Amino acid sequence: MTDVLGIYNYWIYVVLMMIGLYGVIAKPNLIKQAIALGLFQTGIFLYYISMAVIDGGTAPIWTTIEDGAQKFQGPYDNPLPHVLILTAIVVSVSVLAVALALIINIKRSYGTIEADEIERMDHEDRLSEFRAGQALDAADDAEAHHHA
Amino acid sequence: MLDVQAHLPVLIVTIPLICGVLTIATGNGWKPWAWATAVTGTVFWLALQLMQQVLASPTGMVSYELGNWPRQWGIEYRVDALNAFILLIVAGIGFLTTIYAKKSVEKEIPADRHNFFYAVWVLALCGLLGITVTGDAFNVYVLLEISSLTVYALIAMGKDRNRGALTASLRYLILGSVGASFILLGIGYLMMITGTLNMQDMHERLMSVPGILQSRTVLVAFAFLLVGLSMKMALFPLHMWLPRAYTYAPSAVSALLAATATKVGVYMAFRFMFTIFGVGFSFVAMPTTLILAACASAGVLVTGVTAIRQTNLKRMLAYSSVGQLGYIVLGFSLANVNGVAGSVSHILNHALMKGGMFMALGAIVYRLDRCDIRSVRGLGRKMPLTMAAFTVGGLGLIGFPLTAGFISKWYLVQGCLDRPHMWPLAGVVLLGSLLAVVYTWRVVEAAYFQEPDDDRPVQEAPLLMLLPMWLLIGASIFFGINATFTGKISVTAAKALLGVGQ
Amino acid sequence: MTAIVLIDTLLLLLVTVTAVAIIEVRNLYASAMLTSVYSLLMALVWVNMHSMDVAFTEAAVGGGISTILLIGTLVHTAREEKPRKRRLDWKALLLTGLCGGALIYGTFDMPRFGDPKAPIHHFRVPEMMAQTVGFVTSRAGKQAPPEGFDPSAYRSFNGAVASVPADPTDTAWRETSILAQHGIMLPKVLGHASHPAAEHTEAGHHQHPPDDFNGHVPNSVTSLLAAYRGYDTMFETTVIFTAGVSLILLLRRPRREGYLQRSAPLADQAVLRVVTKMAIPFILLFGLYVITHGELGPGGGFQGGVVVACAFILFALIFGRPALYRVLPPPVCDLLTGLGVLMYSGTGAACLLLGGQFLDYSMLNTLSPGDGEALGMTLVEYGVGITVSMVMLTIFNQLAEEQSK
Amino acid sequence: MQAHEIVTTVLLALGCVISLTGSYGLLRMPDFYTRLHTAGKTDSLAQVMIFVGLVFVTPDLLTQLKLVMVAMILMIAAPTATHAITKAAHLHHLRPWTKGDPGGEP
Repeated sequence: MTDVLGIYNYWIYVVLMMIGLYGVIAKPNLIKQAIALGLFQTGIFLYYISMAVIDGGTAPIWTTIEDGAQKFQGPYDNPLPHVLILTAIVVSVSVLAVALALIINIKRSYGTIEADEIERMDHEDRLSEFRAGQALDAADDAEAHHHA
Repeated sequence: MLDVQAHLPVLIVTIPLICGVLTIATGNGWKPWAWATAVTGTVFWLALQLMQQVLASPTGMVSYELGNWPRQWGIEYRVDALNAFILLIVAGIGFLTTIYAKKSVEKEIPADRHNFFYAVWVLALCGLLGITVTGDAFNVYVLLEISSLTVYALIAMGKDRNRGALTASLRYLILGSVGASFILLGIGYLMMITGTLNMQDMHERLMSVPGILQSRTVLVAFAFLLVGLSMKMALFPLHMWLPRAYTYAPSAVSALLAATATKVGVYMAFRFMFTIFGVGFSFVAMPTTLILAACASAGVLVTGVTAIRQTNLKRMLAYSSVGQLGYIVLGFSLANVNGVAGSVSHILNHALMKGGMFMALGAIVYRLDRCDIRSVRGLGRKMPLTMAAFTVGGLGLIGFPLTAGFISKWYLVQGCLDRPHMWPLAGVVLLGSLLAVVYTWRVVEAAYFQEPDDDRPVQEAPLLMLLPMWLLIGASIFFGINATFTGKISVTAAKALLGVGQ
Repeated sequence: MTAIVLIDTLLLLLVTVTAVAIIEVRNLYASAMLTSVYSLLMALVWVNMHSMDVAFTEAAVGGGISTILLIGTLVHTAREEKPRKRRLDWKALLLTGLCGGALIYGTFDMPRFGDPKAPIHHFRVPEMMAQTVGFVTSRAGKQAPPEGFDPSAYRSFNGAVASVPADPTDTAWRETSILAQHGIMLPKVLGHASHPAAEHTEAGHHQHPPDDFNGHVPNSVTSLLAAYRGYDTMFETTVIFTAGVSLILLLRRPRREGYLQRSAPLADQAVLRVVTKMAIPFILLFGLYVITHGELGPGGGFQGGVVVACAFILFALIFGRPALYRVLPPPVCDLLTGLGVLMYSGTGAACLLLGGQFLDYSMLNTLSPGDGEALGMTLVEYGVGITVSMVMLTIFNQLAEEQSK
Repeated sequence: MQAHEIVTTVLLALGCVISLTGSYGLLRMPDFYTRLHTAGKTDSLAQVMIFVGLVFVTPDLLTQLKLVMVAMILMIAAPTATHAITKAAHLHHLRPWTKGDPGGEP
């Protein structure tokens, strides 16, 4: 029982991450993808914070000051992963903000935020570019033929 | 007052950081550009100084402990021949593309936000430089995110010319974030098992604690780092984001990215695989050589064929970049001196050639507003200098003798032959060159042997574009004729990475 | 089997259910609100794992700002996902399954949850903390330890090290540590030459005072964040700054169109107006408190900055953005975003100019280096606070500008 | 068990029960307004009870003060939020449920 629970945190983080990853891959809605990316990253945060826990530990803040002396009531949880994750949370919200800005721009110029529709429109853009070139090529050929 | 020499590694990152932030206060017009040029110029000078310092140092490396904390506790900057070399490339290309950017940015970016654009531009360089100097695994992740976020924004700035820039940027954002998260996860697994974040310290731990290298945790960490890094450096088949991003980004941004961003990704792979895990684990205990060589060769061939089919020249060069990256990866996957040296020198050579070629395309876009294969017809006479630069760059991609590309491919082929049973890879290198001949020839043919569609007079590109373009192309010829410097540095770096005696 | 594991188990089950709901629910507003719920649950998980600073950040960022940003985006993109026939993507499921399987495979060789023998608990961090745990202070500054005080026992951390000698170059303590008695190999046994601090001194660097930060910084998360890994945090601030600038680049409308479009939609709601007027000073005060007291308890520049930004956002929501722009014109806001980063990097540069390494705060006060370090960390936290609050506000403004087109 | 602990237990238990009824109401009520009614009312009361209950078992004065302040802020913030939400619904012409509409009967 203890063994299973001892590693449970590490498993649940994998589950959370994979739920996020599934959303990123499988959901065609761009906002859903952005949200799922957030879930995916939170999974990693859970892993890091789980790493910091120590049996019977408390928050790594040296508690009260008594008679001018700080009192230590360790063991304390490891503060290093907390620091790293603070940084990572900031990064993830920055990424989210930029993603949302891009999505708004996409909505402005495509009129939709569904990846498959956008993909189709992009494809049409490229196809029309390609066809225009082809038509010009054909015209050139005809002209060359005419001259000959 | 300030001893610049003693603080070079940190100045090279913090100067662009501070000055990049200050860029938003420079107002409008030419001022942000002039400021950015001055900053990147200073950084280039610092990179040169640092290179000299590293070469002169008896230990072959320079270490800087930030905040004066012992390196095992705080963050360390550690520069050896390899970093100094990559720094020099990034700083140099950054400087030249900044000069180049003036004209194309004036044309492609709304005038009221040039200060913000250059701020992001300089910060992107800051992030790339930071990744290259740091010796701390988590610091790599933070800086990676700075460089990625700025690059997403820069790519999206092509939105006014083609809306595809937005989807390209978002796709890169999602793939890039997943890749970066994998890297973060890999670092987390490593930290869990080693208890430290300093790369050197991690390596010592991995080498000294019995049984640690056989643990499943280290294995998974390695796998996830490998996948994450491959996404970041656009190794085939994880390159999906790259062609679009390069195609739709503003011209100056394409030139900057093609020459620096993926190169820094490769550098990270060097650091993680050689410095942290060590050659013994990465390439002997794991089937990494096989996996990477297979991906790289497939990449060289598939993207070569795809590049031939493209009508948009920027997209063609983008696919070619994935292929060239295949050469770089192929080189270091061999894990012998010649292969790694070829890989390191190809980082420089490809940066020079691709940077120059993207600049040439940018000049064409600047004059003609498009860059498909039809638009270059007859341009050989109308824009002789630009097209000549493009052609010489193309020769470099092929690996024509007397160009820099020849030198690195020479090393690569030798590396393939040095490794038993790996000689077919030499064939891949040669076949890739053949494909490069085809796609370069299409452009050359159109430019020099076909009549233009119309007789509209076209001016040669402005001097501010030609100058950096030809500096890059000129350098690629110079390093093709005189390979002493690059050869020496890349062999030194390769030996240091492989842990072989000097 | 401790309480932490039990509560943890339950909370994480809830979190998982919420995550599935976020992905599967079709209404995007519901998804955004569930994201907020998810973040709050996550914050509880962090608290349960004693990670107060992270919990605070998660609550402020995930529960607060990101929800505002998401809803701000949803207002002018889409309300619902497009309905589709096939709900389950097998290929994605297979890929994620493989990926997850690999990750779980990697956990088998890990130390169990909360294992005090895990390398991370006894390798570098305890050494570092043995230095951070400062000497006694009073308001007057550094003081001699009280009578009969044993510094070696005092500086032990986590029981990992029974006693650390005052002299950092003495490494004999490794053999006598509690961990050694548990049969855990310490670096020395593994052939490591010496204690990092000693190695550091041998390399010609000066030592930081053993009573680091002069006891001003009981929150060791802050001391790690702003001092040991201060360089990371500087770039974290830069990341935020970059996000703000990117949003300006991507979303700001050309200046000729002007900033002001629509007056406040909610200003005529008496209840809201009154409560907002009452609440804003308190929110601001709380935000400033969090920024300035980051070294004493949970919180710091980032969390406080977000709270301050929330006060401004509330103001803009109720009284309209024109009113906000009168209080804080966009150009000023832009410059302030940069100011925070400059304050941070400027502190680093000042240390450099005073003759130390970059971000070596002890240079700021040569008489009492510990106080100098505390001062540097405070300055840096203010910098983070300024940048974060202004960037969050900028992001909100840009998203809202789009909305009132 | 001492007197203040008994007080705390009673208050916490009451708070939890009220919270639960609120949640049940949220599921049971027929339309938006009535649901918000149960959620808003019970939440502010339940939360205040829990906070006040905690005050009695907290050792130091500073934390007690903080708890009281949080409770007071909640007393103001929760009803305002409920008000804002209902007002928004009203402004968007969401019609309240009346007897005879579908969804009313259990």
